[in-house]
Amino acid sequence: MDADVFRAWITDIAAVIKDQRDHLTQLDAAIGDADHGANLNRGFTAVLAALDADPPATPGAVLTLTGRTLISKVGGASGPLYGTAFRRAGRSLGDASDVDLAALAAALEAALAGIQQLGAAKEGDKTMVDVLAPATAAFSKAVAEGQSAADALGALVTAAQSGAEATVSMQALKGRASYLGPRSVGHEDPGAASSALILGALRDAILAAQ
Amino acid sequence: MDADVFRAWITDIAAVIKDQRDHLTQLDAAIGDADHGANLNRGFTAVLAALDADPPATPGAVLTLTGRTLISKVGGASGPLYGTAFRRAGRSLGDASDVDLAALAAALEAALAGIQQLGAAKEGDKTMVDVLAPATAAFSKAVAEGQSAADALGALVTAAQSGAEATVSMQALKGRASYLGPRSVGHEDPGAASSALILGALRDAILAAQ
Amino acid sequence: MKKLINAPDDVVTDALAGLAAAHPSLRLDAENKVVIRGDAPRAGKVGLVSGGGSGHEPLHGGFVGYGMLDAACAGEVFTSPVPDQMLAATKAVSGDAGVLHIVKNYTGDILNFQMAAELADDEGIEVVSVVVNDDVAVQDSLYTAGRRGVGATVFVEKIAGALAEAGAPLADVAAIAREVNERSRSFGVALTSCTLPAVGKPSFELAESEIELGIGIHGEPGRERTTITTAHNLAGTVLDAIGDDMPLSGDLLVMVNGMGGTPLMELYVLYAEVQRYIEGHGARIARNLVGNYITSLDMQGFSVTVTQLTDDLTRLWDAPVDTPGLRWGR
Amino acid sequence: MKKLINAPDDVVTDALAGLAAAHPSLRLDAENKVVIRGDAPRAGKVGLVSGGGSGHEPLHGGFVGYGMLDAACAGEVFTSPVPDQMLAATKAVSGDAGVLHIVKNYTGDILNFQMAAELADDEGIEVVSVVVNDDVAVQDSLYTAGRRGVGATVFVEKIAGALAEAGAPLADVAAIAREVNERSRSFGVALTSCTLPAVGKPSFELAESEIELGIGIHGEPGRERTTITTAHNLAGTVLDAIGDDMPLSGDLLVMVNGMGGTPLMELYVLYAEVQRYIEGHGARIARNLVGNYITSLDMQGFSVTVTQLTDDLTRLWDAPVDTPGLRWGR
Ligand SMILES: Nc1ncnc2c1ncn2[C@@H]1O[C@H](COP(=O)(O)OP(=O)(O)O)[C@@H](O)[C@H]1O
Ligand SMILES: Nc1ncnc2c1ncn2[C@@H]1O[C@H](COP(=O)(O)OP(=O)(O)O)[C@@H](O)[C@H]1O
Ligand SMILES: [Mg+2]
Ligand SMILES: [Mg+2]
Ligand SMILES: [Mg+2]
Ligand SMILES: [Mg+2]
Repeated sequence: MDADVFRAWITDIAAVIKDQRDHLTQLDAAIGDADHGANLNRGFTAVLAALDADPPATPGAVLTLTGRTLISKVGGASGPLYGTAFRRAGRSLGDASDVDLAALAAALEAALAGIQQLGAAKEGDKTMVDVLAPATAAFSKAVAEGQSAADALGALVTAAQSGAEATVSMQALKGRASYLGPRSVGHEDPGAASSALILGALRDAILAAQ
Repeated sequence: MDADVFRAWITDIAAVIKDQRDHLTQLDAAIGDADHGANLNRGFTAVLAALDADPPATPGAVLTLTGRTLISKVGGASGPLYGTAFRRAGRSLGDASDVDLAALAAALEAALAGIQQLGAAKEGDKTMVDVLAPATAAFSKAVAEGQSAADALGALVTAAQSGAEATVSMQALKGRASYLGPRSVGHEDPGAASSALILGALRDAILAAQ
Repeated sequence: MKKLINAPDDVVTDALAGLAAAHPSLRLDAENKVVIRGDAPRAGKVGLVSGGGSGHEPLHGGFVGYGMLDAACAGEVFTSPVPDQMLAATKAVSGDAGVLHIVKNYTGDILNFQMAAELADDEGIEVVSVVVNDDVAVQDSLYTAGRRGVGATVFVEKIAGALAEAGAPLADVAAIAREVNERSRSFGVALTSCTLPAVGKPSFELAESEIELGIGIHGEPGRERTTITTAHNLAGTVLDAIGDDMPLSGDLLVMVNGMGGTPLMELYVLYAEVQRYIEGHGARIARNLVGNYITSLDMQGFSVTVTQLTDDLTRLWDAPVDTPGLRWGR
Repeated sequence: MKKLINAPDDVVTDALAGLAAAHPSLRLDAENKVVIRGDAPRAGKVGLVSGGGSGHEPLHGGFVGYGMLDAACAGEVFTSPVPDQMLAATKAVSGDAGVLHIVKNYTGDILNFQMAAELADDEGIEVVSVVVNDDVAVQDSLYTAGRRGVGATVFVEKIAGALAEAGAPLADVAAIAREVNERSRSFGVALTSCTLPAVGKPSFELAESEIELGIGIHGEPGRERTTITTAHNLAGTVLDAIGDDMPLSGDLLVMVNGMGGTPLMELYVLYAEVQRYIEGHGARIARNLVGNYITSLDMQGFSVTVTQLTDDLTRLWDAPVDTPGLRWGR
């Protein structure tokens, strides 16, 4: 998978976020402050512009620029968290011009580690981690077992979606939603929802390239 | 007609104003500032208290105390206007302990004169004057013709009510409603409505006493 | 209706108690609902008295203090105070140099202050009344009770207050108050109605995208209804109306005033447009106020007041003032 | 949605332009959305930087000026600013005596300020961060992101600003900021929701007689819903919650803060009840603020913040301040 695939991923993310902007904001209105959709839409719009300005040559460079741009355009909790995630993933991919599934799995592990290091959320805290942790684990396992790209990415997305759904019944222990205490139960976490969209876009971009 | 009749009049006014308070306020909301009902209710409640505190001995004293109390309790445009009206009427009745229809007619003329002197409103300006002027004229005429109390008071109230209705089609040239210009047309003037109630209470009090 | 009150009939009394409690330098005559400067009466100083219906806070009670009003009378919500209150205020601040009554041009305020002035005269206190009538939304003609007194009241109270503080005689203080009024124009816009505590529902209804142009400060309907537009266009509408009546030239004092329910953020958005318009017309905003100064209960909306400054007026505007609602220089 | 704006996406930029236009003593870095004191950087003076999401006006930009903040970063509405903005602000006010970051305790603010501090450190600027977390409506425990920073932020900015103005070193300024935070508690109540310009409808719905207890300043739902009651009872609920967490004794600094859409008249009604309660509990309100200081767009509601004063804190509170939002002593 070369830089084009990763650029396609980011482009797909920007498209699906724009499309789901109001849905994400509504999720955030229920247990947060109603800006998650606007935040990510602002961020990924800026990322597209940055990628167009001077298109990075390697997958790692694409993700690093994406992360840096998110950090300097999004704000809120999700900006530093997603920004750090993409930067760590980019760093993990190094300057290879073409990366394989194993390298991608390692990059996703690095992204998750970055988010947890910064935000200190564990699985079950009702955050994006509840999508990224199981999805990354499922993907790494599938790749280790030598499954096909389609199967491994399928496992990634399935785990991501059930992870997002699982946040509905959780009580938030991190982020703004935690202020609600028990009243946070019964709502899907907006960052979990956006993480599922981001991973869904990853599968689409890679499969489309094959 | 002695002091009791005039006290009964004031008592009837207080009752009907309390009852019509919200209606008067709604009329004022449409073309004014939504306080006419509250203003008069506050005023006549205070008047009742004042009359109870030490009951005046003469019709003139009843009306003078009523006027003074309205001036010091109502505020707004209607306070000074109605207050002056009752004071002028009281002065016109002098210290007679019993007054006849002619004296009453003269008192009403004096009240109207006081209002017009203070507020400078003419008939057609869409104010209380559009009730008080025709009603007073009709009453004086009936009394001059020697009609019975019932007939003269009937003429008073009929003229008052048609005067109030007539304000609906007028454009206000005085008071707060005048700010609306043409938009004041189509609404009954709150002060005209309260004047009609006040004169209706006068008829009821006098006839009840006979 | 959801309001932070105890009971509709107590709101004026309770709010005055809170104002006095928060500002120990003020004295409260609770019975007469009069807010008085702690050090009043000051011998030889002209006393400044204003007042009007409540619901316009900080006006008037919030402008009592050093360099501004000596006393303010609070009527019921949107109802002029009564002569007894005005007389009590006048007596409380009379330092034998006369008392100025600053009266907003509404029939009720005019009539009650007129009676109060007569009563004060009976007691040997010299009173001069100045009527504020700056609202260009009302034609001043045979067909109205005359222009309403709105935003310029704040400027009249500040500038006349500064001159009185400097020890000027009654005639001069009255003259500068009239001058400020003559050099001032205002226009107001409502995005929503307001709800009187005693009524419990909005005085008028506006649809989701409707606004009311040319409103006063009592929830009276305005001159016309139109559809909400940008802050840029609203500034244009308001300043066109003001400019049609008084040339926008030279150094101006401009207030972008909130009606009580409009956030400061929006007032600043509007101020940026107002300044752009005025500079585009070759005038200059030399001094400004942005915030809630003369309000209409919980109404969302704004008014703009423009005053043509002179060097004297600017100097008096800059003079120290220390009141709950306006404070600088000390 | 009816708002005085040009376009939802421009509201922050436009409001900052208006603030800077209205207050020429401030400088605006429009690109970074940073409001800066005109005379910054001041050599040898500790720089005070704060910031956060917009929609809380006058916080933070309205507290930039003599005796308070040196710079404020404005994020999008209810969204923490980004590290680049905070770095730009830090560099603009760094007078080689170090810079204090005053951070409200929200995950986003914490993370972004943390990254900014690292960037500033790379550039050789010493930064100390103080986190404000005074909201007793949130249990500070393993089960939350910790208490929110609300009203105490105003007090921290004023008092730390006064000490910095007096030339104290960074460590002392940071220490007093922490002391103010530790001695402060707040609790907020919403009568209505608020509407983000970019969203266009209320963040939550409240029925005609419903209120939300324990809200923050971002239209987040609060701790529980109940029915509107008297100002007297609301003051009791709020001060009970504060008193359960910090004894109400001695000399107190108390703010009765409006959420943006609540008229001053109602805030004074509430203040009277707050004072009655506090005096009834044997404490004394030595200093107070009543008005809109840390708001939530157009929300109707209020918050109460109580700080236990010391002689030092009182002296620093009384020190001159000259900002758009707070001004006295000059
Ligand atoms: N400590 C944390 N660790 C991981 N994710 C978090 C943390 N705090 C918040 N989040 C995520 O951030 C999302 C909210 O993002 P956003 O609304 O953009 O920021 P903000 O909460 O500052 O408004 C939450 O739904 C949650 O998934
Ligand atoms: N100049 C005037 N002359 C006679 N009546 C007047 C005048 N101005 C106002 N009014 C009467 O007063 C009524 C309004 O009274 P009210 O609502 O109590 O006072 P305000 O207008 O001060 O709120 C009007 O409906 C009108 O009938
Ligand atoms: Mg959010
Ligand atoms: Mg009225
Ligand atoms: Mg009235
Ligand atoms: Mg946010």
